[in-house]
Amino acid sequence: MTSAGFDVDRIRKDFPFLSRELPGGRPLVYLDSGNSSQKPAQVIETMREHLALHYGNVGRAMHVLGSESTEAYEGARDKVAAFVGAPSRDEVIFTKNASEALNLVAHAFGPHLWRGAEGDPRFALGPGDEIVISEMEHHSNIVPWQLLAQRTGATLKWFGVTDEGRLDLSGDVITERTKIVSIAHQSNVLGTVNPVAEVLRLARAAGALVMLDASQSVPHHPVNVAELGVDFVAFTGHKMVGPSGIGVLWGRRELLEAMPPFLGGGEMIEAVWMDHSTYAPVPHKFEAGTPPIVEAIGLGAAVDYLTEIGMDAIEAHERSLTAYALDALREVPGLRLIGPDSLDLRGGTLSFTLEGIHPHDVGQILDDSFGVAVRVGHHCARPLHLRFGIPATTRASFYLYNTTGEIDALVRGLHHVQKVFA
Amino acid sequence: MTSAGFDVDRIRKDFPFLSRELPGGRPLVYLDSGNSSQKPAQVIETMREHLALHYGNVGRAMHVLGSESTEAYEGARDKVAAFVGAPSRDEVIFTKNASEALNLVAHAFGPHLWRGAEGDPRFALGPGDEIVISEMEHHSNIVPWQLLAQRTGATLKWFGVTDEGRLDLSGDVITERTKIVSIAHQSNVLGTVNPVAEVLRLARAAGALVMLDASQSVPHHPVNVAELGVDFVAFTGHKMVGPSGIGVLWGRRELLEAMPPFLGGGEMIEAVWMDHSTYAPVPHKFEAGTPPIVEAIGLGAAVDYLTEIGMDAIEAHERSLTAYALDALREVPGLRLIGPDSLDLRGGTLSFTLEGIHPHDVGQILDDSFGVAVRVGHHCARPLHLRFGIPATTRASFYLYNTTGEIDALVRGLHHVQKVFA
Amino acid sequence: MIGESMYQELILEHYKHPQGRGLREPYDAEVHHVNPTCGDEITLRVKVGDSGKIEDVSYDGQGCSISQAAASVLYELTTGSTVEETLSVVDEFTRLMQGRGQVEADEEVLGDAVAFAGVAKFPARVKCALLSWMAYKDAVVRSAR
Amino acid sequence: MIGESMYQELILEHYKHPQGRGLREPYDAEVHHVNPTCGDEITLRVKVGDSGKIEDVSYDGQGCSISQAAASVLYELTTGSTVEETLSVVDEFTRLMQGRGQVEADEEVLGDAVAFAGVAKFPARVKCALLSWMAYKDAVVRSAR
Ligand SMILES: Cc1ncc(COP(=O)(O)O)c(C=O)c1O
Ligand SMILES: Cc1ncc(COP(=O)(O)O)c(C=O)c1O
Repeated sequence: MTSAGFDVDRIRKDFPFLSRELPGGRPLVYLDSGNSSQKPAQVIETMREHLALHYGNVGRAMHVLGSESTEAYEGARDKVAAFVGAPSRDEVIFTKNASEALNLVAHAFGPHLWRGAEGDPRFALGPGDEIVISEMEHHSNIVPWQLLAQRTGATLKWFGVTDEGRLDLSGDVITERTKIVSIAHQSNVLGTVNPVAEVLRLARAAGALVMLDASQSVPHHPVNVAELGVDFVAFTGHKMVGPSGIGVLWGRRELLEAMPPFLGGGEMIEAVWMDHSTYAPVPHKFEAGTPPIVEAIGLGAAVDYLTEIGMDAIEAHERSLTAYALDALREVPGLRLIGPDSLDLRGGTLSFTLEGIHPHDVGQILDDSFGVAVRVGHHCARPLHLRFGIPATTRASFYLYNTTGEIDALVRGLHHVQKVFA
Repeated sequence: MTSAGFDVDRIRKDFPFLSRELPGGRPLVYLDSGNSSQKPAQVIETMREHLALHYGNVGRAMHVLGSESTEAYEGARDKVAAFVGAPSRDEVIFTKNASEALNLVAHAFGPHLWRGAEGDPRFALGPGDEIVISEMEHHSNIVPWQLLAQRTGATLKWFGVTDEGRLDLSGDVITERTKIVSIAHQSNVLGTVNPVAEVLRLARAAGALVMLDASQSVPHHPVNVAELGVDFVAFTGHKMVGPSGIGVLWGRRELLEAMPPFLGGGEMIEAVWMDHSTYAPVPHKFEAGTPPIVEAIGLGAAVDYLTEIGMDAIEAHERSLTAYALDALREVPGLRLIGPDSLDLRGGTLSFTLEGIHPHDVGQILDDSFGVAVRVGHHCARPLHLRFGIPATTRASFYLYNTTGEIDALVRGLHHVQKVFA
Repeated sequence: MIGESMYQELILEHYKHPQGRGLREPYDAEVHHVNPTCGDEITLRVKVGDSGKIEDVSYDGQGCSISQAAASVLYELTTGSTVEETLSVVDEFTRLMQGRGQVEADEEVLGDAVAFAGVAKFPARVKCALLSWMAYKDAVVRSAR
Repeated sequence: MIGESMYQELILEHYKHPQGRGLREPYDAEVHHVNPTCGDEITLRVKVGDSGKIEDVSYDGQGCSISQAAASVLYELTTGSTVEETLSVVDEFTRLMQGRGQVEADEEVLGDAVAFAGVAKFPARVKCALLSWMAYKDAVVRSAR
């Protein structure tokens, strides 16, 4: 118990994977939720039941199953909108993951918009225009913008990262030519929570739009998109006790309406002729084809689950785990933490190196001998690792179902790793 | 029983939705599989078990759960590749649906390719170049090409449809300037199976690439992509007793390798620097971000299920249902079939109008009073309906779990509809 | 639909015997609305009297029984009421239709139009029901110019 | 991994006491291979004798224990064999590594290298194991030019 009403033992009963035993009767210690989270029975059962008894295609069907699916799918949109404080449910667009959400926004920019009368100048992008990201981004918030720069001739720029693992906002990275700034709300390697208000101020002064990659924040903190004041927010179901195959783009309605469509196809249209089409209002304009129906419904159940426990309580629990882990890891000889070593503005993601031992070996031995699942490598943030002059790190990341006992297991494991390779 | 070894009663036991009773003890008669199919317990249980006990992120994780997920996910790729006769498993790309697969290929074309040295001339598209589709396409095989034409200034052209609902290949629609031809393998409205070999011959003579929208053929017939000889094939999991949220693009390896990436992000890269990236080999180059893991695994189970029953047997069963239905519908006064009225080169999809009664009313009364689920409207093929001068049709579509008794229920329902609105 | 039929007797009644159908003179404004997704269309005219009361709503069009019956009910509910009163009925009807079956209908305000409550669960049909009502709202706005 | 450790005693042995490590003269070809996803790298030289037998494989590099041990095992398996023989070992090793744990290792051909069978289940580690072997194949091809 780490905060009033939060009972980790009760929560752990909801997660079937914890009932697994590894050979030798070892328990499974899952410290890789930053990569993808586990799912509670409530989510799994909601999906199973829908698939078995209530499945039909959404929107277009006019029969019992079709209307049950549509109700559940659109109901999930309501839940997600409420969960992140979206001013309107129609601002919630279902994608297949956070990466698609980021690509969707990147594809709204381009020179082709200058052609049509419908082009909104905020999305016009060409040579001389600038896109700003940061050195701590996940590849999914780097590559879409690189591709956009290649398509349009625009320039990609970025904020650096300090030795402490903080965003370095010094220098004039954002200029009058900046059209879009896209940064992580919380780093998936450092755990750093970025100062959104400050970035927003700089961007607004330059007249640029702001996108937040909230893949690592929405699962772990109460997040209110309206209070944040940004223009776009991307996050992903599989990291927030929801299923794979579902992500979310939230955007200001007025901007979503001004954007050209991205994927074309069924459901995103109003009317189609052979030579032209008109498009459905948001959110459907951005949901081409049969959407991830059961996945959205599963995400709705995930949001219900998290809400019932309370995001404040989850945040507090993870905070106490992080404090415990920071203390414990400090005791491991040769361990170098990459990222803030205090609780200040950071989440429960701890990346580190062990002197003389390759992270691949650390991760594999932890798994092999202790059933401790961590992630090793560059965690889809290679530029950040280059910045710190290391090819890879070992990362432990926590979620609501983790315990201090599991952090003890990690530390025991690390000592063993050091013995194996001594 | 409609063919040796095919036992529809046994098959029906696999589908939990058939256990549902509508108010008044009426059975649910599902004749809307062309829209989306129902799922057998085998698929649902595979997904449930994976979500509960074996879930982890794929590719990047090096622990028990990660490797179990990766094995199952990549195993699903093997199954799908074998199911459609792909020469290589690496030619199978998982998307979120057929629409994404079609958009992915459309986005490979463009003028931006002329800039870089890496641009392959087969994908260079600009003013004067031509894209060819047909008037019987689903919106998902129309709008992506309209958007491509808008982005590039290329011209969109199309084959017409004959009064009998056949592709009209007369005229010189394909020319030397045609770069890509994309048509449906089987129409989702008419049921027509198109003459792929002939289209291919015309396209090859012009040096154009050929894409097949096989969303309505792969679920219902044995399909072998190598034998078809085309370049790209799109299909979708939810129409082939698989889950929502998963689709497939198959493409010739050599072409997939020549194409630029589409969505950017984690997993589709080889190495990332802030200012440029190199990309992973296919198929991963086209799978940005966390893929629909459990959905792919569910599709693998669906493919196993269909394979065990046998696609030949399924095709034969549907053929006999179609013969029965064609006969039965002929007896309904005022019914006009839109599409081929013989069994020749057609699948089990029957669209029709009832004189003086709007299809919306037909569909709703069938559902209301008889629990018969059909689809009404333009079925995401508005241009085809414009071609026949009608705003909408009622469509019954069959699958392996349907029976002649259910077709009798449809016909009884249609008589009732005519009474209600008499 | 389970339990409650979308095709209330009342809807079929209005469909088979539409009230106020046909285009009439005089009128203050005429609009033409189309539902591009299903091809339903309506031409609708309004005549507002000096007292601020709706004197006539006349219309013609084609579509399914829901869209036809909705126009007929609209005619009955609007004629003889003040513009303001009718607009609050339109608002309530819109709220009901867009409530995805989660919204309780206010019978006081809606009268016969509550018969459409079952339609709200079918997003594809909501537009059918709303076609004439949106056209009416549009026409009233234009008539005031 | 369940049941069977990836870190076979033999792998750790090779990692801690690598065989043939270090760059030596003479050589016919030298290659430098990098695994961009994890930063592992290797420089590798081959010397082919007049008899068509591999006289020396020398190497240096950095990376995880799997990549280091794989280079050491490669050295042991190749030196003294004919080019042809070694290439068939490389092929078999590649087949095993890319088999996603579904492929049965041929101990006759692979010798000590079967210890890497457990690696095949981890796509991310397969490249570690293959790095030196691919470098070797490349170097042999170049030496023949
Ligand atoms: C012929 C055809 N093409 C494409 C699609 C689109 O498939 P999806 O909705 O899975 O993207 C469908 C089904 O909706 C279809 O019938
Ligand atoms: C910060 C961040 N951004 C984006 C992503 C991409 O999310 P997805 O894989 O769901 O597309 C991730 C996780 O992988 C992440 O941690």
